[in-house]
Amino acid sequence: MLLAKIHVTLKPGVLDPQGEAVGKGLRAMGYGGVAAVRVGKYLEIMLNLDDREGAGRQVEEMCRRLLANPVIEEYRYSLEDLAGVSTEGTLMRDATKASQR
Amino acid sequence: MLLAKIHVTLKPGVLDPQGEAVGKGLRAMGYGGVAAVRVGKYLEIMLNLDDREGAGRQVEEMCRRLLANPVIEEYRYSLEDLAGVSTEGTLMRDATKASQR
Amino acid sequence: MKFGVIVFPGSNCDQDVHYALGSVLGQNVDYLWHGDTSVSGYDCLILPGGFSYGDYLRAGAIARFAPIMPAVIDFARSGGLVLGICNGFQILLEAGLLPGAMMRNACLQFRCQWTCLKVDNNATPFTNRFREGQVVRIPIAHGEGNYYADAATLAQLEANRQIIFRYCSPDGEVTPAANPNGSVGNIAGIINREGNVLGMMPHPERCAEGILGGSDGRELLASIVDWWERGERLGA
Amino acid sequence: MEPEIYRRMGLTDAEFEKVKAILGREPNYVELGMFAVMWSEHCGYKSSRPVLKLFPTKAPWVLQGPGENAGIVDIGDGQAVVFKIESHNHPSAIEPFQGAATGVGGIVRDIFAMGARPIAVLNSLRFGPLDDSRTRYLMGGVVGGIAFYGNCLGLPTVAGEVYFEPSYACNPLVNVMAVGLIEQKNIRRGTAAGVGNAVMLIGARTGRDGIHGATFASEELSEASEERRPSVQVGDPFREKLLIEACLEIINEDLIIGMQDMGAAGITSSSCEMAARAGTGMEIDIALVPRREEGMTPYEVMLSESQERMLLVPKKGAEERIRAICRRWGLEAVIIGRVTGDGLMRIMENGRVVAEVPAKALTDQCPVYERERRRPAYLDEVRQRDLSRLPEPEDYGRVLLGLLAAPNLASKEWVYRQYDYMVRTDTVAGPGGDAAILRVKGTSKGLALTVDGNGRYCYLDPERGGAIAVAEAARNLACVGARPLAITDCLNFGNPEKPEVAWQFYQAVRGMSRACEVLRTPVTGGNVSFYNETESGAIYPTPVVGMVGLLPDIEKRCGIGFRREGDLLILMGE
Ligand SMILES: Nc1ncnc2c1ncn2[C@@H]1O[C@H](COP(=O)(O)OP(=O)(O)O)[C@@H](O)[C@H]1O
Repeated sequence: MLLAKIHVTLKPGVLDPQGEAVGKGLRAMGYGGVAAVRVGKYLEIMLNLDDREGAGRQVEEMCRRLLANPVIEEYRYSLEDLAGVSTEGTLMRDATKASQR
Repeated sequence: MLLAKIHVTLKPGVLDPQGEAVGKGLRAMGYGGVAAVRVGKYLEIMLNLDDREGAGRQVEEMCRRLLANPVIEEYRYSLEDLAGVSTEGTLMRDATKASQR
Repeated sequence: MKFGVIVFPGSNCDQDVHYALGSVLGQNVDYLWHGDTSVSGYDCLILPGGFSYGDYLRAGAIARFAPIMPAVIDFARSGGLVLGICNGFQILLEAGLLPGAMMRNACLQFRCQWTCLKVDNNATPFTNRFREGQVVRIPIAHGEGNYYADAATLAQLEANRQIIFRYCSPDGEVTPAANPNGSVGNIAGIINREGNVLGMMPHPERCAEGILGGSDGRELLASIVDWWERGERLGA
Repeated sequence: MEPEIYRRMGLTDAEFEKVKAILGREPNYVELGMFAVMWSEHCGYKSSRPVLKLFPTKAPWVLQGPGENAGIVDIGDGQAVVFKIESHNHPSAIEPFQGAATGVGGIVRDIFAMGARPIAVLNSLRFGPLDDSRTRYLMGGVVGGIAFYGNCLGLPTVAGEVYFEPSYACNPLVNVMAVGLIEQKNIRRGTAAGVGNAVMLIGARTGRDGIHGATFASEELSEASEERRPSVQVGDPFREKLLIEACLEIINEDLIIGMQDMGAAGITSSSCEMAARAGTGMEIDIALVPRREEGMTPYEVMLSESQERMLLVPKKGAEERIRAICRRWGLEAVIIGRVTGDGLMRIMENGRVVAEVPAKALTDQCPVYERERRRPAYLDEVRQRDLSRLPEPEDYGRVLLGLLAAPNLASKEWVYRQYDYMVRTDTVAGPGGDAAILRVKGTSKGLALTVDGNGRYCYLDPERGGAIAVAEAARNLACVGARPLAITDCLNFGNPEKPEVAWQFYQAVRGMSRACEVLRTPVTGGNVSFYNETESGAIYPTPVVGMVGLLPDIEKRCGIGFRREGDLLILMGE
């Protein structure tokens, strides 16, 4: 089992109406420090595959063909073994605090 | 300048029709190894703040109040200094390949 | 009686509700601006349909923080009548005036169509012109009307008779086939525990005149007026 | 200047020489960019202009014919209907969702630029066969994009059509029509009159969106256009909704002289067209234009196609009030220049002149081409087919079922249930009938709307096919009980530099014109989309007709479907 974590974001320079609205909303709520917001997608795909190499190629292809729209979006992904290792540590290493509620 | 990277995902028990549709689509495209897909949101917020502690508290609050709906969603975030350090390395360390196109 | 229709940036059924209340029912009705902070002088507030703040992020999420919302919340908490239609319903959920949350339609597409609704509870300010169990026809138009609440919340809604409308077949069967958006329990509308805040996805203002294909919506709006005129104010 | 430079922008050697002759010098890069977009087929109509002259454009009830943001017809009681159709084929081929969405945004801006409240949207779509997964992707994206934008604006999408034919497989057609309602006293035109008046930009900030989108729409789609992908813009219907409300408030308070939306070629086209119509000039300082991105050059600012922006010329002293209205709606409004009397477009950056060209040179002096026309050879072949030789079906029941299941005939509910067709509570008859009917609140009137075209007929006989498109639209209106008033048209064709395509175009316009004469439905405006072809060939010649009709008494409307048992059935016509 492998877990692919995929981030799909708008290319730099492409208008992000969602991000602008959220930014405006946050500032109106009193968070004056908010300089800019960009909103993207985050996907997790559980793969019934063991071969990391092959899985990487497949995920790359999925991103290009379906998950991201190469005209306006770009993507990046990571692959993790799901052998019981919690992966949060890696992603969250810089966090002052990671919270789930 | 600080950069908050925020992941908003559906709570485990909550049905994710979009994830299911993406999974179906991927399998129909020939990716038989796709076992499950979950779709969430990924936000980047640029903060005109230097105090990490305070910024962390603010981001936590933004998540709780606006960015995630606690009935169906959960969130996690990380904070990074934007002092020129490329943060990709951290996020991408497990990637077999990171691609932008 | 005096109605106030709240205009958020991106509301687009505000004029429709205003027309239905003002021109069709002949009631006193004003627009209220999202940037204002008072709702005093009104007997019933309507949060209309539309795409407040573009529905970016989540439907209703940003509108819930509009300057007028604290006054709306106070008004509701003190027993004032509040009707949230479509986007208005979503805002009421986000604001915590009603329990649960709205998700994207299970079909992942926007749906505009007439729906049949079963009136589960007619003992409310909004449905007293209907019979209990009556099937009414009111159209929907939304992309995020898939109502969700956890099991405990649902049980409470059931126990307190807070579920007001369910999508049903023309002969009143509550079936999966009659559910246009995947909503749990086919829920189309719920009321708060106190019975003064109703949220519904279907649009009564779109069927307030026969020329538009039906007038069940008029009955809903007229229920509010009847109830008010009978003086049945909550706690009064 | 290296020929490479202007050729890459789409100008021919002769056109470049003409620019030099007009200016009496070599243009600089910014000026060249301005000429290139304004003289593109998309903005300049250089292959179509002589042919479009065939269209009848006048009738007593036509208040505004071609040449403005949109056409206008009188519907009595001091009211008028404003309408226009436009294509967004090329952007939609590359990014179906955003391409179609911004198509809605653009045509709706044309409506409120005239001062009208937009009240409805119609759409006409063409795709390849549905069994192809790429087609399904394109169709899902296009329909989703129209729904996303139109629904968010609160405009009902009340009618349309969809056809599937192999010729559209690589080049889908996305034509969107918008309709508005106006009090005649509120009609505004896109003119920049009054020397010394301010020029204001309101709405979205300017980014590097779609630079050269106009020239891009004027070329065939090819592998190379994949490389130009960033020229597809992202639409923000929320902002456009605010823009509509703000602009209508500005109109109602009578604060402006003229207004125009910024579509293809952005600030360049809106400013020079407004100046040219008024016979004035304009001085603009692009340093005053609010930006979304840093480091934009004058060239980029002038050619950006960022959406959801309007250019307006306020009445003297109204600037502050306009700013206040925009602020209330959460929109930016800035003065970026002034109207001048010298007929020149003078573009500056922080006071330094970066371009100076006559406004009319960009608009009226665009070169015009009488394209060579040749009757296509395929016509002889297709006309030789003897339909009487087709074998008699063995099982008519099976044939009927086959027909009912054919995507071109089957119900289009899959499409229109994604469109909010009831918002505004005026839709008395929505999609599903022959034409949509909208009531006009406060009157007994009804408006009937339809959009029709048939590329296959035009392929077989462009002249007759063009006439049929107009006639079908008129019949659809007559069927609901309305009198047809006027049309707007979207002419979707291949590469006009090919004589066969030029012939098809000419013939189709002739046929449409004749039908318009006979039916007394003049053309009030429209759009030409050429270069709808790919390596695998051109699309069917596809003129699409949007028609508006009036029911004096909406109670006398007629629906489809049988009402009562025992009613008579009558077949009319030959
Ligand atoms: N893209 C569309 N958007 C909205 N309505 C549509 C669309 N395509 C078809 N319709 C509606 O479906 C109905 C049938 O369309 P069509 O098959 O073109 O009708 P006909 O050929 O009988 O005029 C019409 O009412 C039309 O308005």
